[in-house]
Amino acid sequence: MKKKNKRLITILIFMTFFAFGSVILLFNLRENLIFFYSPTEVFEKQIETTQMIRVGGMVKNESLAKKIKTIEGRQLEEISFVITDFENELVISYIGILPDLFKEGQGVVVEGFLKNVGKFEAKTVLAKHDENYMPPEIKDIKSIKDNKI
Amino acid sequence: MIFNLANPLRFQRLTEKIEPITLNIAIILLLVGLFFCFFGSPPDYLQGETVRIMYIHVPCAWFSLMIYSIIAICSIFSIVFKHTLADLISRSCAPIGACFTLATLLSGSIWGKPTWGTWWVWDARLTSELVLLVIYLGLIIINNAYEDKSKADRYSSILAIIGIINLPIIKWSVDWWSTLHQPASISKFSSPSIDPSMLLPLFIMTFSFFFFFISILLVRVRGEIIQRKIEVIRFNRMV
Amino acid sequence: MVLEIISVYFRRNKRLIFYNFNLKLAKSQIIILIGENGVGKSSLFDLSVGILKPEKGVIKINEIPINEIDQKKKDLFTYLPHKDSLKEYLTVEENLFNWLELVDIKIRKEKLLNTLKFFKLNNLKNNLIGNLSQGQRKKVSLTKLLLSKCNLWILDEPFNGLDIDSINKTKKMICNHKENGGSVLLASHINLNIEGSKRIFIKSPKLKISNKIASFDTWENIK
Amino acid sequence: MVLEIISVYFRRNKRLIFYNFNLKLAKSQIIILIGENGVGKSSLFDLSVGILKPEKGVIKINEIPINEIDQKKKDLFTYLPHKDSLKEYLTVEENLFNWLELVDIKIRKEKLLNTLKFFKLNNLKNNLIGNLSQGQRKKVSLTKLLLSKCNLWILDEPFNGLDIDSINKTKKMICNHKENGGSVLLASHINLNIEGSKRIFIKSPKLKISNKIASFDTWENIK
Amino acid sequence: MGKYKVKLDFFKLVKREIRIMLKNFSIIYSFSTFFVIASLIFVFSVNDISYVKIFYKSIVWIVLIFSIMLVSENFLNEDFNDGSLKELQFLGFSEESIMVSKSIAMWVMIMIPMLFLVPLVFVFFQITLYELINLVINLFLATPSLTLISILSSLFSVQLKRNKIIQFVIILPFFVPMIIFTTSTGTLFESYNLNENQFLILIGIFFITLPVCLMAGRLIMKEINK
Amino acid sequence: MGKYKVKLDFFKLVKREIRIMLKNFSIIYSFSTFFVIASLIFVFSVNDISYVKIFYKSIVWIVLIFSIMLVSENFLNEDFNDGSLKELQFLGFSEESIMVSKSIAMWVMIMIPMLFLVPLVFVFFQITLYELINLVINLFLATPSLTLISILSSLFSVQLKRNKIIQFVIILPFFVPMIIFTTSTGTLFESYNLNENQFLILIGIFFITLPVCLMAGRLIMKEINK
Ligand code: HEM
Ligand SMILES: Nc1ncnc2c1ncn2[C@@H]1O[C@H](COP(=O)(O)OP(=O)(O)OP(=O)(O)O)[C@@H](O)[C@H]1O
Ligand SMILES: Nc1ncnc2c1ncn2[C@@H]1O[C@H](COP(=O)(O)OP(=O)(O)OP(=O)(O)O)[C@@H](O)[C@H]1O
Ligand SMILES: [Mg+2]
Ligand SMILES: [Mg+2]
Repeated sequence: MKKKNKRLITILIFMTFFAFGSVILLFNLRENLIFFYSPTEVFEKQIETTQMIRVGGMVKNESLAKKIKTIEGRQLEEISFVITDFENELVISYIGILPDLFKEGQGVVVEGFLKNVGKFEAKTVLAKHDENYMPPEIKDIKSIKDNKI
Repeated sequence: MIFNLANPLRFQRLTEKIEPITLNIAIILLLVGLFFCFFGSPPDYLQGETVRIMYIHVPCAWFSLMIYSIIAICSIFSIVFKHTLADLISRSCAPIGACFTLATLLSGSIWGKPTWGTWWVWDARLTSELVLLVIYLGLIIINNAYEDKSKADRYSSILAIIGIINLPIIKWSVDWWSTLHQPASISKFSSPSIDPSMLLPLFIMTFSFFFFFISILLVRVRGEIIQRKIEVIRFNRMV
Repeated sequence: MVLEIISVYFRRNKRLIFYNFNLKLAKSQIIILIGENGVGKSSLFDLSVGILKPEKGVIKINEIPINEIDQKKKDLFTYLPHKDSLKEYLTVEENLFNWLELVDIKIRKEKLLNTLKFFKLNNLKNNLIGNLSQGQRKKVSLTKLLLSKCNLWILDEPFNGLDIDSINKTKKMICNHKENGGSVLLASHINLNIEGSKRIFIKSPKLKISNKIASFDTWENIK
Repeated sequence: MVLEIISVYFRRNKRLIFYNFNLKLAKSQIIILIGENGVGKSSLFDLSVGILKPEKGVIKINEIPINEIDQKKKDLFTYLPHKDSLKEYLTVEENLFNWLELVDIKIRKEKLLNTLKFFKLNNLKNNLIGNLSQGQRKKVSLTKLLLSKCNLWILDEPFNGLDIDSINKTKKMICNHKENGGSVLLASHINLNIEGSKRIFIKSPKLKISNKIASFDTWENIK
Repeated sequence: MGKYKVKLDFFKLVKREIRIMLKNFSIIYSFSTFFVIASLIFVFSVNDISYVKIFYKSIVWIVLIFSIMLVSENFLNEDFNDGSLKELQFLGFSEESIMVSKSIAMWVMIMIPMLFLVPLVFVFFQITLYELINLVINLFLATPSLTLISILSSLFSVQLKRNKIIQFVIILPFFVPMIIFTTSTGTLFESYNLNENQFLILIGIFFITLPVCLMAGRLIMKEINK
Repeated sequence: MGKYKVKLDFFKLVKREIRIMLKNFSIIYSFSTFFVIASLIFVFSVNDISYVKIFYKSIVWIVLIFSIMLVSENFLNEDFNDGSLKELQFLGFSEESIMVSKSIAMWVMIMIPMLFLVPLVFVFFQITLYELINLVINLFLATPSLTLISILSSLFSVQLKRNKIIQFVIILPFFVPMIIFTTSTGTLFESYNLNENQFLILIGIFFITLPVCLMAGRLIMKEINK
């Protein structure tokens, strides 16, 4: 009987430990496990320019622009666009091939270096898409509806 | 009542009856499902044809989690009640689960290339899924490394129970932290954000996989039971 | 009763070892277990100290079931299993001091030296255990009995590897312990003449392999 | 002479073990070494097989000094030391096969099984050594004797941990070997009645501590 | 009084472990050498020191983990083989206290050489003092969990004599989160202020690993003598 | 004829070692998994595959050394503890052949999984084919010396436990030159042609370690049973 009580107490202590640990983790983990920052966070954090980071957000509508640049004698197409979290915006410049799913109004994650305030030089561009799946026809109907409203 | 059914011998007899039925269902569903996957469903408005990978990826991902949950529940059972059938089931489940996890990872990477633009990133969901695979591998290794099967069962149960921590992380990592992987489309509280025309093949495939899983599991468990029987007879043969 | 083993059922490695086994050890009694190799003597000791758990049945020490004993077990019995848990790279003295500290016995160095004299180990006290002969090593672990204050001694083949002189000394030690009200449970293959000791022959249970062998979970199907 | 130990001087760990020790083992002879624990029986065996080197003196097997033997020693003797060199994670069968290969004996599986029957180990053949009882384990290493084809057996306490039945079997085995012209050198603390065996009592050499103790390098100063 | 006794018992075990450890000096030795050599390998293999500087944390951690595993192997195996583990159990020490005492002893044994090794890291990787302090605090907070996990893992493999590597396979996935938290943040914000957030995470991890490892260890230890 | 017999004996020993090793086949399996996970740890901690690429050699080497150390410890300690080493000696196998057979067995045990792992390295770290071939040849040439050295060092540690005569034998540092040669040269001249110079150095090292290790091993083994 007594021994059983002892075990019960140990298990209870263990449970509290576990709960305590989980609470600590849940409150502190967000920062560390995050895959990318939003533009707002980038502005708040004051990240050094030598630091490779990832920034994610929506590609702002009608912000995509391309221009030809000459680097080391080769003609390369520099792509620039703006990503936004609807509070802050960040201008991204990128040389390379965009993923197929890259579209204005869609999510994107870019990886690279912060050049100066509001400017970002991307090394990689990853498309991030949302959880909606539908056939094109329905999409059209939906967007028509949205437009009406 | 449950323990009555859980008698290995009775279980074996039951499985002999069930197994052909489940296998047939699985095959029929698979054929129908494959038709719907490739011909009977529309392309996505954004991804186009690549969306069809979903019909493999998502069921595999669900089963990788579900099978682990089964193993975990059986492990708790085997630790608390020391029931042999629970051991047999978790032992038989581990390789199947590992296969599903591997399939998830592979199909995910294959899908990731056209959609995200990369095979692999270290975001929370993908990493934790990879950890799941490693845990599965650990379970398999333990199950085979010890000569003494009952010891192996005990140890792998312990490992499986520790590994439970990983499950909620896989499941909700997309909600807790910002990840590249998309948040839940179907398994969420509001209505699914996938069009019904795409949901249909997904569900057919899911059920097909489910029945496949059940029939493979039954075969494996039966094999295990027979093996143990042989062992008992071998060990108890008198001089 | 100092030790009671009541209708114990036990399997090891799927092999049947004990089928409804009973044993009682009273105060001031010596029980010598005798049996074939592999019949389960050492397993019985492990069961009695609670390292192994029987599948059925109860084991009581001082009338308390072993798995409900609350106080430290080290005050109840001294068990010398086959593996003597001596560290080869520590000296005799260090090993014994380590053990003494574990079982909460405080002793002065001179006392220990005196005790070591019983088995003529006193001038080996600074030798590493790894450099002792088999018999000397066995004597070191038997010295633990001289130091312990427990009532119940459980000894697994304590005479193995000892020379005749030391066997007699050990016998005397055991008899003394009995005289002082202690109880001893030991296994031995050597024909011992310890007065007042009770010998118990253990036989391995015969088993009928029924057709129902498959349901190996229940005892009913085994016998 | 099968084994000859001629005026051997040996110290171990700075302790004097043998001072001018002599021993002769003829063909068809059994010698049982008896002596206190730590007197040096096991050391003598190690000396005879050439693992330890005497400081002075010669050891000959079949008239050849041990350190000049050219052919493989495994054909000359079978030595069962205290540590039985069985791997705990291998089965009985695997362990024996490993040993057989080392000593260059080719045997069919059925033959091995038959041999295992002698000690009733046949249904343990697939058990891991680590899961055997002490006595069973000892029997496994004794089975090596049944398989070996050597003339000279050197056995360090072969009866330790065996039950009475097996002790008798082992005795018979040793007698048989002698009958067939083999020689056996063994150490045992158990009082054995093996006919035609010679017992040798080993005593530890007394040492006179002279004033010149400092120069303990020369044997002359010790005694 | 009961509590007082439990405490005493516990210290006794720790003392025993440390006493035995200190005799078996080769463990500390092999730990330190492995650590130094492994770090050296990194430094030498990359001719550009600036790269090494970026990764010094990962390097230190990985090397640490490996060496901890090397040591823990030793710790439990021996006790199992010579019957000491069994003795501790039948003397009535609870499995939890055995686990904890072993990991405390191991922790001490690892921290002592670490004190000498950390300045070495300082010189090797040419990091700043702040980074060093950060690293030391991190080590201090993370090693308890690491030792617990590694002791648990060697418990798993104690009966598998030759297949020692199995323990890594079993347990490395549990190290993975530790490593992510201890190393990756550092590379994300290489700021000059101490990173309390990270410390809190390590403490949180410790509070989770402690009960989990103890419970699992208890279960395994109960099984080990069967 | 005598020579022929010696050869046979020697193969027998190697076979014995490998058989014992392979008994638990999962060791190869675990080894491979271990390798993968250990590399993954690097990836985890560095968070960026392009950086990990810089270190692929160091990673491979560290994992290799670590596993060799782990395995060799086992290889000798166990044989010593259960008396097998003594048995081999009194059966008349020469100390050299014991050493060499053990290291060959170990080498095989390490090389077999390596063969499967090397393509993985190729994919994992995205190295070029030339680098890969270079790495493989390096591994091939360096591991014999490594296994010899590690077996010698575990012989020392066995001896150390028995009598504390040789307290501070520094054997592991012998690894260092090996590593420096194998890892640093590769990155110093990251050329696309195979690096014969380096290979020659490795072969040279092997011809030095072989006699040194065998002689030292013989001496220690003679001493070990005293
Ligand atoms: C290697 C890469 C990937 C891994 C390891 C992975 C893993 C997973 C896992 C474990 C789940 C199950 C989550 C749950 O049950 O809630 C899941 C669900 C899903 N994944 Fe992936 N995934 C990967 C790549 C992708 C990609 C590239 C896409 C699409 C662009 C994708 C789309 C989905 C969808 C739609 C679901 C269903 C979500 C729901 O449950 O509603 N995954 N994935
Ligand atoms: N490895 C060793 N190193 C140093 N000294 C040793 C070693 N082994 C034994 N000794 C010492 O050598 C002496 C002889 O030991 P040995 O093992 O030969 O005795 P024994 O006659 O076999 O005794 P027992 O009957 O106990 O087996 C003992 O005093 C012992 O302390
Ligand atoms: N660790 C183990 N795992 C599985 N089975 C074991 C283990 N140890 C012993 N056994 C088996 O249990 C049975 C009883 O062993 P035990 O050691 O109790 O015998 P014993 O009576 O002490 O024999 P001995 O006289 O040889 O010491 C034996 O048949 C043995 O094969
Ligand atoms: Mg026994
Ligand atoms: Mg002896």
